[in-house]
Amino acid sequence: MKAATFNWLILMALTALSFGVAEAGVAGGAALVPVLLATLFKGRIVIDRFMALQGVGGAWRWVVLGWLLLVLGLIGYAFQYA
Amino acid sequence: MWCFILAELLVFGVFFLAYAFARTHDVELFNASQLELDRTSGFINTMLLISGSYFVVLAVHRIRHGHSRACTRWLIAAMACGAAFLVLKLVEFSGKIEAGISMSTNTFYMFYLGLGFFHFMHVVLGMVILGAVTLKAWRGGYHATDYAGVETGAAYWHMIDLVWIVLFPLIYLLN
Amino acid sequence: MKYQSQLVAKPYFIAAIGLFLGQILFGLIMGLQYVIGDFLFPEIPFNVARMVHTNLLIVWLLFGFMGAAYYLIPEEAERELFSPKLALVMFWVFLAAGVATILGYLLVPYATLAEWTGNDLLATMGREFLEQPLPTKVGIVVVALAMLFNLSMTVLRGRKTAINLVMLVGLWGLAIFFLFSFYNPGNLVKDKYFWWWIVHLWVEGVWELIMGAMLAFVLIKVTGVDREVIEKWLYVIIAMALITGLIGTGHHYYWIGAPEYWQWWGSVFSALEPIPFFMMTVFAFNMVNRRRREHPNKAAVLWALGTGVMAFLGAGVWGFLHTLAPVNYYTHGSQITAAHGHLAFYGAYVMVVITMISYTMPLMRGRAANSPLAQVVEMWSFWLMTVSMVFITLFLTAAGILQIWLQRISDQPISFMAAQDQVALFYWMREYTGLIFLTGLLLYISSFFIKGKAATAD
Amino acid sequence: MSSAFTKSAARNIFYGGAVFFFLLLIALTFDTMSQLPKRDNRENLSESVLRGKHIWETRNCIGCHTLFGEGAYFAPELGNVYTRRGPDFIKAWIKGQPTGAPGRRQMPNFNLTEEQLDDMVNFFKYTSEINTSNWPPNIEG
Repeated sequence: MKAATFNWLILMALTALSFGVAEAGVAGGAALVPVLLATLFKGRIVIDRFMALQGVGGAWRWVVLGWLLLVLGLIGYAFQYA
Repeated sequence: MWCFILAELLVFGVFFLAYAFARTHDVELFNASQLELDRTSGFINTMLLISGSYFVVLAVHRIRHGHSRACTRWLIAAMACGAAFLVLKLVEFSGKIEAGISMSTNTFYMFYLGLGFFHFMHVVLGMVILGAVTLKAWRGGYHATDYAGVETGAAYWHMIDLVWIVLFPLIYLLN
Repeated sequence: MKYQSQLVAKPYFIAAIGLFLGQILFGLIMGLQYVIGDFLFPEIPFNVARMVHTNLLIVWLLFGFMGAAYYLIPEEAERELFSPKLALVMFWVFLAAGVATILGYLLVPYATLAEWTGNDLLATMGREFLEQPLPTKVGIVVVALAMLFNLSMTVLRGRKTAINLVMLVGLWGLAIFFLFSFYNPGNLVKDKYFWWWIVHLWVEGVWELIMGAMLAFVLIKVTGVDREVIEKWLYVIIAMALITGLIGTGHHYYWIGAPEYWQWWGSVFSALEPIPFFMMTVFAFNMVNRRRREHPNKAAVLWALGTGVMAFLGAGVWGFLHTLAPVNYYTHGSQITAAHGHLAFYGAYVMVVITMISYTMPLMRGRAANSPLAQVVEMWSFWLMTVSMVFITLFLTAAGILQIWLQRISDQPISFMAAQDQVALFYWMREYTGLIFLTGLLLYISSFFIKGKAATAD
Repeated sequence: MSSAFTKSAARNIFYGGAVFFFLLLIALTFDTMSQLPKRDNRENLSESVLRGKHIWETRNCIGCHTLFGEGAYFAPELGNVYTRRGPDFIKAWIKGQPTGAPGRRQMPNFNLTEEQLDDMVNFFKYTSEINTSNWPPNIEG
């Protein structure tokens, strides 16, 4: 209960941070890493805490986390070497 | 449900990567078009979906303790967030349409409108699912020992949130 | 066989096999015309042979679907068919319409046929696969509606299972999307756009429901695996088929004048189209491995496994090969398409109909399974037809790659006809392989006439 | 998450997914129809072109040729034949069939009148002006 509220606040803060980075006009590689990391962290919270996949046995958690890592990794690659 | 969620994640994932790699062919166009977006609206929408997800977590938490009423209330709160998201999104889209922009305008807008609309329809579907769950919860259809339906609906709603969490920085922020 | 009325499936299946033979003979004629251009000209020009070849395919598959529906729906609904008489009457109507249409193609110039059959009132003819004269099209609608009425009444009054509901939804979809064949706007882009609502939404949409239902039905029977398990698989597979296949229609909209965003939508969704076919393969093998009984009809099990694998190869892999827009830009309208079409139709639809026939025919003839010798012959025909179809596909793929290279990619592109001359070797190899396919088919037909003591489970 | 995947869940995914994606297809179709006027050369759909399309259909040309890559693969692509060969060649070619060259592929003679030949040419001109996203890759089709 309390943990959920805490996670929610972190998600909001990370969103605000990403938004702030863009609003501040930080662009290109300087924005890429923090924004992608924030997204990764947010995704992990949703997957592990909200979807409650952490602690669930089997492949589900790793498949979903793997999806997130793969997509973000390739996005980072595509943006870095555009 | 989970294999369906995975299939959905796969579709979105392919679309995201298609965007990222299509962008490498025309970075200028993507950056220029991206600046025309309403970033604040996207930001508020992210907050709305995250909050909706949080409320759904609380709803699951409540039903686990057998509190049907409280569960129903949190589900309604989540749907309210979803509805607000849809309204904001419609305002955003209608602004673009009035400006004469369509999926055929350029590749960036094809992705912005196409992916946005695809996600939009998912939010609608998610609300239909949450609505069905809410109705059943309100009628006392779930119990502390039997709440699989709430969890399934919640999982789908979180998936929509998760997808948006990637979509928002990708299309609105990164340039 | 539990219900007397299931027997109406028998004439449907016999007609299907007969027309299948006709289809293959015309295929061989066309194959020869590819290399001996004036073969049978002017008696049977290529366009007539092709029309007969493709129309016979569609009609015999429809016969197969209908027969399958008349067999499995009463059994699933646990009651007799609403009206066996109506089903039989419709069989004769459909057969007469089909035969008359084919004779019309062969005996009368197409333009004259169009004039005689009222094409000037409502022009619907002369579009690929929809060449049928207006009365035939109307006939198809009437037959389909009568069948749907008959089957729906049966299901409504009987047990509703996943299998008979999916079968019904598939058949209803088939009938509804066929109505687009009456819409033929002068605007070529619109014409083509909605033409695909029949062709694509049939073969990569509702037909997959029919196929899934037939396969699930046979698998329940021959493996004895719990119905709950099989029906769950069925739902997941067809859900994936529609989720990917509906927007997958977009892979036909790349170069016909539709907006360019279809290149993205079509590529993304049709890249996922192999998934349901892969699941179908896994499904078939999984169920057979978990079987709780040894069914005496080994041939039917072989066909069921075969359709899983070949549908994945033909529709899934060969479809994926040329479905992405940047690839399709070069492969579109080449022999690659022909290669994919052959293996996909054989693997997905021909084989599933034969699976159904193979399982039901012995039952309708009063035995659980054919004699061991008949089954051995049938399995030989399976391997002959399947392997030769794989080689036909490989030769056409080779022809296609060479054709694309010569005509579309190389620095000095050569004309279509010049490129055709260059790939003639592959056409010859395809034609020889086609003869092996015919041998397999004849062997298959002969297996019905082999007598002997019915096989038992060992 | 512990929830078992039941048959009714699978059924709901099937019906829900089918409706969802069919609606999406309709939405995209709606958008396509609104974009077509910019691409489909409808302003040149004259009576003659329509007659040409009718001749195209009633002679079953699609049984040998392709049009925008769709049809049979026995004879050349005709969506761009107007640009490849020009009007006079097309008319002369249709009139000159069949060539009768031994062993070569043959096209029937359809005994078209001069006006019908003009309709065919106009139809091919119309098709060549449709925006097909730069397909075929080169003039050979």
